[in-house]
Amino acid sequence: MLDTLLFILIVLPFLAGLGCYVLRAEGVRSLIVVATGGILAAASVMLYFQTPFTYPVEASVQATLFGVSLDEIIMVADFLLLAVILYFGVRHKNAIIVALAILQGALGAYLEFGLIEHAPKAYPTFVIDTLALVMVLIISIVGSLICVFAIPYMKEHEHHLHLPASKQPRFFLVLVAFLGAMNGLVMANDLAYFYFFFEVTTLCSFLLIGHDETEIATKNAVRALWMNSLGGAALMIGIVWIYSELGTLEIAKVISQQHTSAAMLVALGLLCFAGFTKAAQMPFQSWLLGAMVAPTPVSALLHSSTMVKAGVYLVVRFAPAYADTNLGLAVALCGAFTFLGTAALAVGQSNGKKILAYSTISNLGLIVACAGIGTPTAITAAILIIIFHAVSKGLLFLCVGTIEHGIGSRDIEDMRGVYGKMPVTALITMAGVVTMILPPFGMLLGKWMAIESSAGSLFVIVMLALGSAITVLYWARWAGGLMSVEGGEKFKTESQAALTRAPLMILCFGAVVLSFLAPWIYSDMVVPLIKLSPYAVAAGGLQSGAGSFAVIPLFIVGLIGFGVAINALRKARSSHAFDAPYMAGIQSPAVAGAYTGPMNKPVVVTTGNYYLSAVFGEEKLTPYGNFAAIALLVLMFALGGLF
Amino acid sequence: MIDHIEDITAETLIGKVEALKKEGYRLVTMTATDLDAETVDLLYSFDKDLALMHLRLSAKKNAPAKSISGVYFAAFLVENEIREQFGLTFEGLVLDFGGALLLEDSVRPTPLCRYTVVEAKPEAPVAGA
Amino acid sequence: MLHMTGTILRNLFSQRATRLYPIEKREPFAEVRGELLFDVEKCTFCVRCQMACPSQCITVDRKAATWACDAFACVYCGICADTCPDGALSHAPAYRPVAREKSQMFYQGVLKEKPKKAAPAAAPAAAPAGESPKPEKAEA
Amino acid sequence: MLDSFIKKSRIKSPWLLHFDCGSCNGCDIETLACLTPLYDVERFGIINVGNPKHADILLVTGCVNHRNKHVLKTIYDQMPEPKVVVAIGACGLTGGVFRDAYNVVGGVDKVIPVDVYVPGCPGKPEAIIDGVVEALGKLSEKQNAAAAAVAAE
Amino acid sequence: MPRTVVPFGPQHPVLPEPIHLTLHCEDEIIKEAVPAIGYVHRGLEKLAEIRDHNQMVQVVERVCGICSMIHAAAYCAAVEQILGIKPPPRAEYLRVVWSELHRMHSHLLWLGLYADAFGFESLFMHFWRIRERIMDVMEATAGNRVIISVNVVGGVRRDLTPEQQKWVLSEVDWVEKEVARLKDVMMNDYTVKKRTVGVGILSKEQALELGAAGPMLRGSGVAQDMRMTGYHAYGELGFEPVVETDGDSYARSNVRFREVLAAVDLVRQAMAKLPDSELATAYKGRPKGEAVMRVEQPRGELLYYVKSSGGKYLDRVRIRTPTFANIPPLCAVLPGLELADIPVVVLSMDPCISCTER
Amino acid sequence: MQAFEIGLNPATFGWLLVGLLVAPVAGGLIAGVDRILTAKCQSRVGPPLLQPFYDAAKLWGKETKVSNVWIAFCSWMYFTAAATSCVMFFLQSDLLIIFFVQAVGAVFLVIGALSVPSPYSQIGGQRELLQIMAYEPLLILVFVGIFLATGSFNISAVYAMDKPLMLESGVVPMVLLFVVLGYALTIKLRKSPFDISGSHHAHQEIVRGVFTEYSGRYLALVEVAHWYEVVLVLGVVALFWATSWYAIVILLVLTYAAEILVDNITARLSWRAMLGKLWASGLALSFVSLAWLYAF
Ligand code: NFV
Ligand code: SF4
Ligand code: SF4
Ligand code: SF4
Repeated sequence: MLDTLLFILIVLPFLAGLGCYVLRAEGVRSLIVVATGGILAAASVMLYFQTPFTYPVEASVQATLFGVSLDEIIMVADFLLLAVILYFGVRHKNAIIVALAILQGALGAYLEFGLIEHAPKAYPTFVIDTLALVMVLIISIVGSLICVFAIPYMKEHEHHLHLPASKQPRFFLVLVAFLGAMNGLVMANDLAYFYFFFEVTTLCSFLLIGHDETEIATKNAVRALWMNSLGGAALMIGIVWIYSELGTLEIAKVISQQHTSAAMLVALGLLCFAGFTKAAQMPFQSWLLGAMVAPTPVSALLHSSTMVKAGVYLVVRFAPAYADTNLGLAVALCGAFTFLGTAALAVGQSNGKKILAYSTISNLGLIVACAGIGTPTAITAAILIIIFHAVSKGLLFLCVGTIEHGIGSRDIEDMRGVYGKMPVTALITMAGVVTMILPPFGMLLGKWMAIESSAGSLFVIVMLALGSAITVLYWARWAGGLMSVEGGEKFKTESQAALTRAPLMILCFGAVVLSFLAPWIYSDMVVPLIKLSPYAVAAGGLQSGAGSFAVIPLFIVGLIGFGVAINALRKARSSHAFDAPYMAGIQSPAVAGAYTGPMNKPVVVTTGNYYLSAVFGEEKLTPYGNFAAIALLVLMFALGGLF
Repeated sequence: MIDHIEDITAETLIGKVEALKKEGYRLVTMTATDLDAETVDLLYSFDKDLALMHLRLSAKKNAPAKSISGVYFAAFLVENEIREQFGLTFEGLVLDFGGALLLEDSVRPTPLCRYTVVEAKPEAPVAGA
Repeated sequence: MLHMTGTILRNLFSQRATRLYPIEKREPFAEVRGELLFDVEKCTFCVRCQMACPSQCITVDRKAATWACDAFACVYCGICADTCPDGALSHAPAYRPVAREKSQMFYQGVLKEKPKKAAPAAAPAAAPAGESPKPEKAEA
Repeated sequence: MLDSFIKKSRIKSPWLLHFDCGSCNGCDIETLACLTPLYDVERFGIINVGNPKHADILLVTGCVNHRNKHVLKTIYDQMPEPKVVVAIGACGLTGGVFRDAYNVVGGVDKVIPVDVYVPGCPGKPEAIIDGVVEALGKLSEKQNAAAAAVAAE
Repeated sequence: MPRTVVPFGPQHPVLPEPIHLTLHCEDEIIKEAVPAIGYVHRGLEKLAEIRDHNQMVQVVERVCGICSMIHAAAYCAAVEQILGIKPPPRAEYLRVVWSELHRMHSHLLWLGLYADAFGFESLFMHFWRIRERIMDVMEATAGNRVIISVNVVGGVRRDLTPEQQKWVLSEVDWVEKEVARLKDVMMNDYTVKKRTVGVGILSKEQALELGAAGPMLRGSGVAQDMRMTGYHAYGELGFEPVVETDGDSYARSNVRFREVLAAVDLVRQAMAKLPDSELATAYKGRPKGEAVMRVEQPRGELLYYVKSSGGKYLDRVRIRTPTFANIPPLCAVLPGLELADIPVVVLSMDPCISCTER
Repeated sequence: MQAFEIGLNPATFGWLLVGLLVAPVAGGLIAGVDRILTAKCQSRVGPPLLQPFYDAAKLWGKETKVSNVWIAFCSWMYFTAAATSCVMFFLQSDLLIIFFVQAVGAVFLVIGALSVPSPYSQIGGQRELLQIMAYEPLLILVFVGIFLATGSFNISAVYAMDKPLMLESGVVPMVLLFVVLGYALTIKLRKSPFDISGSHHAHQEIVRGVFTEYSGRYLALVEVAHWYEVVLVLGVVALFWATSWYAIVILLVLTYAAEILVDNITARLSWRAMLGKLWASGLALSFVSLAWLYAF
């Protein structure tokens, strides 16, 4: 049973991907993707009923795949992988990638053949605790939904590009395999496995970002590769260092205690550094922004359920090891700084996907900050944010993708009044935004916990306070703009492919329902992990000595308010007493949305958001932000190592 | 009865105005008066150190006059106004309101012309005898 | 930044400036040109007021001995009163009251012999003096 | 109860919109003066709003010219019912001294229905207050009809 | 970057009069401003063809309700020039008194509106409260608050009795005292300065080149005031033009603020010297000829051109008002401002659209 | 925490009703007093005390015309959120949550404003967002200060103390935080110099800003919601000296008087200046006081 589950979750996606690649017929591919998604989702849900467990159950038994020792497969695959990366480094003439690949290869060889005594290991290869479970659920459900969404999306995408031959087989190979790698990553209990899957995600993302093979796509893919290789190298060094300190590669062992020795903290710092690169924390945010050139499902996948989540997963996973140390504080500072810095950067953007990207980084920063704070409440916050962010962000990316195909632009200025053209999608987008920033939804629950648990840390709390205010700005104006249409047109239904509509609906529904279930998610998923219950679940809310959040009552009140509001809206619509917008008394009777201006000519009113480019402009802010972030990283190692 | 007044012609206008500008004169305004069916009297007023100086030009209605808005930008407004009220067009107007500066299309064009009345309007006041 | 504070506090603790119109009505200044008053008995229908009125709102019919004024077009300049040789026109210090309908001043007098005034007895009977609400006149 | 309170409130909370329709400013500054300490129409709950959508009473000054008449109409149409219009000054009533000028329509009532006329040149602040009070009377007459319309909706 | 197009006016709460500006802004910074006027144009110059030269006094007085008396005085002076008559000295002095009262009320009104433009409501209320005293003075001495109709061709219609003079002086004293009290607020308040200093700068060169007039010109450092030409009785009174050099909104408001005080001084001087004479010079016949008259309005130099060929009606009355002259400079300073500064800068030129469009 | 532990006992129910019904009435009365006092400061008489209620009732009875039906939706959402947050305050709930709930209202107010393509309402909406961005961090930091003093974000913790909050940890930091709260209060009350996105006062460059497109009963809802919010922010002010009813009343009166005074002696700043000022001095003040609180 367990090995079947693990096989399905980790290996099946690779096989399904290969299937897509080999069987090139479109129908078959759709079938494979949908089926794999369904199976993965089902498997992840079944996993829920098994958790927690380790695999192999008997620590002394060695895991095998088709009878071959899994350790060996991974080792070989590892070097192969590095070779592939090296190949791409050479092909794209990027010295950094080449150097880093060689460095990792050398270190890996040193680790495998120099350091490790190859005795049968005495610990399980996979440990599935609730953190891993949460990740698996996200990857398998949200990730699968995105893959499904990709089917009609890519069809249309290629339709726009007029390709001679479809590149979809390769695309889906990587896309689906990505899920397997992620599942492997989050369940691995062995740092070597972890490293392998970590690098697979690096490679997959590289391939996906460069998928369209335009100049800019290639450039950005290469940037993503070198930045992530940097993280890979840091991870490798960290692993070697940890092994030399502790003599084990077992993750559970590493995190079973707090480490205070300078050496261990630097090693853990390296791990965190790897996590930062993967999670695109400042100053590494540029690769994730560059990744926006990829087709939208890729972005959705990278942002919500895979890739960047691997980074924060790493940081959160190892949080117990550096809890209550200076390293922890430094990590919190880095995270909080990213939270603030990228939120500010998002303000200056009008490209919808870029806003989403910055917002992702920002939220990941928040998760990292929580991991750094490391108290039970903070870890709770981190996990809840991971969950809710995945759902809402996945949803929002899919919405942007859908709107982009509908209106031909991903600029939020062009999305003004999308409600008039694509009401359903606009409403779903609106719902996505609301679940991102407002109570009683899960993201805000997480943010609340984050703020309350970092209230003890001066710099962190100031940055969080500022950052969360800025966040409201860039989300709310987007949501408002969507609705910006004149008059009260009838609600038009909008036709959409089922495979587009279904993931949107499911995610939207999921975002709301999961938020409603937040108290139970907390007691089911978080409490077993941290083995403490910092919050009491009572009256449908979460309470601690420091604060209380009445989730369910708020939901009920919210629902009532929503009902009344909707009713008012219906009434207003049916009364048909519509009025032109106020335009200083010169609304043009002839031209909609225009007024009679100078020389009696109609002037069409356009409106734009404020981007405060003098302060929040990307070019203005990025250099300072990166500089500060680098300083913080230096500080992190200094704090961790020296003091 | 007006002091410092100088008659000029369409040809000498721009040169003279430029010269005045060089001397530090400030444009006060232009005044148009309908003389007869063909001509409009244009009076240019300039000021320097509180003293006025005028140029007088008789412009033919059917030919465009030269605009001085290239020399004194501020002239564009009054030239537009004259165009609208007297139907006199200006050549080289830097900012042309196309006859819609003050008036709607529905209002009689060239309302200030006394001698080329486009549409007769009863001059008798409401409560006239 | 506190420069206005003194003024504000003084206002707060002193008598307010407001005149409580319409509860308390202030005596109008003596020479205010308010509502136009017409004394039909003094009028000789000489038409001078009509000629002088800048708003051209007075209509005098010499033959029919009528005097009319579009009171809502009057601009209270007082020129007519200054012009009238017979003192038939004057201004009340108060303004003409507001109205929901437009109205005209219309007086029917009796023709008088040039220098002398007519017998006083005849005038009041013949004059349906006052204001008749009348639809606004057609305008040019 | 709420209904009667609303009815009562209508005449206790008249929000003004002042629009200059080509006046000489005389009437406008007198209208504005009504807001200032000496006359203080806020005593009657009056607020000067800048937005027709919030206004109950439209105060119009000026003789209405051909360009402005469209604006006047638009503003009037944008005011929600119940509403009343007060025309101020000789110009607002008939066009005043400018009646015969070529760009003058003359009188607000040529463009929109006027409920109260305030004569004067300019209408004195006291007269304008009287006009507003008179308008409130008119408003309460109008309100039954409008209330019925609102109830129906 | 996306632009927001703002139709600023004609119906707009910060604009007492209808004028339109199409503003293109980015993050509320004005990139382009296109004006449109014509909402107050009545065409009253044309009325000269159907109103005789006496009736025209009342018509031109109604060009504008704020600077009304001075319009009439300037027109009368122009017609007097054509007729070749001179008003009696008392009339000239009375014209000065009323002119300066008008200037005071106009500037106080403006100072209030200006305060309102940057959201200082209580200051607005205060200036207008002070202004009411002047309105009372006008009502009591001339029979109407705003449009006082004291001018006739040849002189004035009203006189000031000695008691009235005393009363007027005491009222003016009060006004001076109250206005002086607000000096600190207008000139030193942090928030006021924040909103006005350096906002809408018009350099001296620009001001001259673009034909600015009045406080707009004097705020930019040009000492130009028509009263220096000594029309009416100004030549006999001590008078210094008020000049500021910075050319920003703050400078312009200071000019007007100080001019209120200067006007108080002129009223006092004129009252002190008030000669005894007739009120109006009698004349015969109709004007024939042409004349140009310039006077200083609160907003600057006003020019009347009157032409007559001796008929019943005048040939041409042309009015060039200061605000008309100030529109090109305004257009020049708008780009680059913030949207919130638009009211401040537009008002700092003290627009009077009824004058501009006539 | 207590809020839900007490469960549905009569006291809770009573406070719920206070929050739901008494608070808006109080808010309306405060608005009425405010208008009278402001008028007095300007040497005027001002409206009757009940004027805000007349205004709201009149608006409620007006014809409803909207440019976009979302206005109707958003005004109700704003109302619900404001009422909920106010009730939560009286139930002594978590300060942060209360303000997040209140933010729901603020956000919907903006969304409604942005849903109409009228430039004035759009600009008002954008400015409102900038205001939210300016005051939110300050409020959060004030709450953090309260947390540091009481050990909890729950309001009940403040009442559980026997020393006034203001005197906690040696006066200085708490007084500084109180000043910071004052900044936020000025914005929330829409008072000069920070009445940027839409002031009560009509003569603004953006007409009525964020409220431009709300009319009739939707504007009435927005007004009433604003009363709730006023009570809420004043409630937070009261927390600083919550040990006796007299102290609360005195503190509130003084604070509100100071707000009226500031409103009357300042010009409206531009939003750039506001953001700069609030972030610079507001953050600096709160930083200093928090640092002080950490240190002791
Ligand atoms: N001062 C003045 Fe006038 C004149 N002439 C201006 O432009 O105000 Ni209505
Ligand atoms: S009122 Fe006087 S001026 Fe007019 S007609 Fe009668 S007598 Fe003549
Ligand atoms: S007061 Fe003036 S406008 Fe009125 S009737 Fe007499 S002359 Fe005509
Ligand atoms: S009625 Fe008189 S004061 Fe009013 S706008 Fe007309 S001319 Fe001016």
